[in-house]
Amino acid sequence: MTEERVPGPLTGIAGVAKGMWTIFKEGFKPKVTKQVPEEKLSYPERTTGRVFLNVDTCIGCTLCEQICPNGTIRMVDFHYEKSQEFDKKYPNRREIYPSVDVSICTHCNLCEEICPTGAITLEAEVEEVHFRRKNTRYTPEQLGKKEVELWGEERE
Amino acid sequence: MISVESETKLKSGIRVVYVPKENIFQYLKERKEEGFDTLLMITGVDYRDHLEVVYHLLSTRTNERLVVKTKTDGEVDSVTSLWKGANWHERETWDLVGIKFRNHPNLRRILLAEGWVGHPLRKDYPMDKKQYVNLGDDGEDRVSFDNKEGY
Amino acid sequence: MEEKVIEVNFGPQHPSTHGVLRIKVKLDGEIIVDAQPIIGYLHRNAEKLSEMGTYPKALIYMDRLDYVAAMNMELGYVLAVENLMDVQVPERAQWIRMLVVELNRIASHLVWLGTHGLDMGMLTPFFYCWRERERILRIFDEITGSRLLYNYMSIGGVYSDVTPKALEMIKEWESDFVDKLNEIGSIFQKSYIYVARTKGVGKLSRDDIISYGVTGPMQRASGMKRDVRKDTPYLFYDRVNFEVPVREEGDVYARFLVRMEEMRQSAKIVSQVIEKMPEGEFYNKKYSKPMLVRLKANGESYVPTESPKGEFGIYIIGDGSSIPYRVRIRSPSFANLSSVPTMLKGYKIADLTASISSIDPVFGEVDR
Amino acid sequence: MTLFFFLMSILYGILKFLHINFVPFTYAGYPIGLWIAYLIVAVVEVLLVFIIAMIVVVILVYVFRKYMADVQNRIGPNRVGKWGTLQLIADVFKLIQKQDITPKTADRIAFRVAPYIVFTPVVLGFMVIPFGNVSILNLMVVNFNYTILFLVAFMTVAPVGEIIGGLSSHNKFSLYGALRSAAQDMAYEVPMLISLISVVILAGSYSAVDIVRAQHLIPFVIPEILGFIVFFLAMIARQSIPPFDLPESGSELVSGFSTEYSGMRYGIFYMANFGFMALASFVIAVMYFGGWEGPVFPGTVWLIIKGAIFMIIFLLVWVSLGRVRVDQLLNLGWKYLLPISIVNLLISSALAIYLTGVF
Repeated sequence: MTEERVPGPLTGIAGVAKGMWTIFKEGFKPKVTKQVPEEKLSYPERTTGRVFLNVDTCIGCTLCEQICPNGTIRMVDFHYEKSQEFDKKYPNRREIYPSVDVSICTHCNLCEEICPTGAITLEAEVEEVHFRRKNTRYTPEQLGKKEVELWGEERE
Repeated sequence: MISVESETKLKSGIRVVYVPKENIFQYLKERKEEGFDTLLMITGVDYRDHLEVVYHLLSTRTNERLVVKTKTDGEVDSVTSLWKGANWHERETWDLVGIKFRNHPNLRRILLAEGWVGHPLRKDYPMDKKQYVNLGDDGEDRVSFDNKEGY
Repeated sequence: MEEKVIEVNFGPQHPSTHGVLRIKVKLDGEIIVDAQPIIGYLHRNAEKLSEMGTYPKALIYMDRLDYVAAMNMELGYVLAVENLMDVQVPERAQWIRMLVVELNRIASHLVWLGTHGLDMGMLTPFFYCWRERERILRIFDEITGSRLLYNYMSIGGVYSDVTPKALEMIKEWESDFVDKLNEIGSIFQKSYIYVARTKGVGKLSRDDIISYGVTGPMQRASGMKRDVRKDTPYLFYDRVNFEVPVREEGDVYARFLVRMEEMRQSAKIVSQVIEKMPEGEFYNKKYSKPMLVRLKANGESYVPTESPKGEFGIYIIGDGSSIPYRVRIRSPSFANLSSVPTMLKGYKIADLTASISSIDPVFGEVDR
Repeated sequence: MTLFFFLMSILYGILKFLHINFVPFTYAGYPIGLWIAYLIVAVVEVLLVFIIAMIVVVILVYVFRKYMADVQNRIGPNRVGKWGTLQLIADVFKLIQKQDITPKTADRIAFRVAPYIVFTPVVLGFMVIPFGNVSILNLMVVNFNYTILFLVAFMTVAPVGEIIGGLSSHNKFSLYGALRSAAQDMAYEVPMLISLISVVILAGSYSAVDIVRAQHLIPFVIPEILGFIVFFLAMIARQSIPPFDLPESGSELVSGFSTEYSGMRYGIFYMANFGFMALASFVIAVMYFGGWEGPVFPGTVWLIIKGAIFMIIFLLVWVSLGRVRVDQLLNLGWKYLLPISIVNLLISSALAIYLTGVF
């Protein structure tokens, strides 16, 4: 570690001026913030946003419900006609699928980690604000859709 | 020289000694003089039939670590006269596990509100009973089971 | 003349209490006669919550302890659990862990530097610190998918590999980070106003440090060369080359210098890690997918790690089931904050904010 | 005096209306009609200067926010109006809409009056700034021989308002803010006055116009460099901006003397602060940098340029420096600024004597 020299009064006052100069120069540098609603931030592919469910490949194993730390995921009875091909490969005889309360989801990624068929994924969908409490619990069907498809551009 | 009851090791290789609860203060004092000068934490564990107080010691000179355990029924001597830092740790242990420390200068709850019922880290703590806290006019916390009297 | 002392409550709603600290201060004019910190306003009992779920579930509560350095908290937990379960971690995973932990240490110290500046009345360096931190958060976003609370480390490795793009970002970041840091630091360090405010303020002697169990940068600023990374190396800290900064004074200025130097050393570690990181698995396959809910452990473990605030460790007891029997968090800020009465007595009100911010308390960790 | 003229003219109007002609048509040897004409001119000028002061404040707040955003690599306000120019107007409307809370335990009258005591002197200060050298409309409302005394008197009134506001709030933080404000005023006002006196000695007059004219050849900053430094620091302390923002000191005393204020009353404190910043810049320009003196451009432009430079310097100081401790400020004031200002006084006295000997 280099020995730091402690400024005395005179060098210190020069230091005050130097600090002001540093800050003054920053005034001519480009801005780093963005104008948010117009310029959107870019989200990396891996962003753990909202939970998405591929109903076709879900086998209703309840592992995601078991791993979920705070009860965000709950299995619900849900009837869904799978196509022949998927039904053979990913049978869901009990007809239970996960539903997700997005308002308490912590985006911890554990459900995606544990899902044996890769049906649950967390994708870069981050705008999940709701004005009504009842809308926050997503049914398995809603979990397959994007926010814009579900609620439109302007949500209630 | 206080003898230890038994000796084991943590999985991470730290020495663990069990000391009778009557001798815990003397034992820790000897260890402090021996070189275990830092008290990292005090904690309590509820084993349903008995409580254990666990002291984590560290020697800043030799880098040795030592875990001292004592079985107790809920009361043990305070070590605040040895380490000032023990004050808060003992208060927290009293607060959450419910182990009383004799001769502690200020044994009040530290994390929860004063007047809280029960000690949350006990295994028999009722999880379904909600308690509500509010601030009284005198600046002290009030605790009640009625959700109208607090948050 | 009895009524000379005024009692003032600093906080919990106060601009410079870093969250929800409340200090009952007895003041004689501008001079502090007595200061008693009151904590617990952010208490969630993470220990009890951890005892209610399986081993992987507890990780999200660890994230929320020291939320500005969540990686360090996760690391402390996974090391303890892996030690308990005798999990073998692939080499690459360990290097990745070192990388993210050191990056997060820098991010945490940058938060400290900015808020410390605000407490000293400097408005502008705060934004520069945030600007630099933002770049680190972008890197984390690229690696883990989250910006603040990651849930990245799993038992047996990490959840996702470092992408080439992330490595590029890190290389670009480290090319000018130290210069920018020095520039920000010079605004503080060379200014006589700052030095006059912090020299000789909030002093803690060696004896106080040991007696209170204070660790981390505060300990090093009081002349004790202790760093868990050097003393009992975990991960591969014995394979990288870095120094432990030490100052003798034990005041706020010394803590500032120590933290600044720590950031530079961490940047040095990051560049070494990138060079030395081998190819390979980032995850122990044995502990993948369905095993995650069936992890069982028996015994006791405590693995000390060096978090940005000091020695962090989880004392964990398993009873053979898949739920931890007892989780005790040794949080450095808790012990550091308990030294406040000694640190403040006899100083002025203005020194209160300087001293408190020099502890760098994060209340998620203090109140748990 | 204005009030007296005003009453006189009303009385005159009433009597004229009643066709009572026994009042004298002259006052002090001039016809009443002339007095009324003067009165109207004076009222118009006062209003004009008030409006100018307000405009300066509005511009200054906007520039402050934009400049602060610039040095902090941010965008700054840009939603209300083009480039966010109307942001302050929006803020003022927001403040007006807010509930005006007076704490239950506060001293009601003192609490309500305090913001105006702070704000009024700032506007009054603008009355004696010579904005230009046009002989009739020099934009100087009152031009009499003791303008500097007037200015100093009003500058020192404002801290009284801060102290009243702090004491009447019945809040410990406000109390500390008020106490600090009092201590701070003591510390900087004496050096400030002494350094002003040196300027007066050098110029040989208390009049601002005369002081500007005396700087025709050489601005006073050159012979009075020490006095300028003292005055500049005192002005920073008077505005209570960092590094001397002890009465407010955001991170220690929440908001100091204005902790309990909300709504427009807080807004008035805020505007007074910026108003004083503008006033202080103009005063420095007048005292030490030759006011309207300058080639090519008209005098008003020069004064505004000089004032603007100082405003930017103040803003830069504000955004970039940390806060000193209260004992350090008192040390600075009593141990350094006071001796420096006295030395400066001696220098300028000697200089004045020497110059009178020469000419």
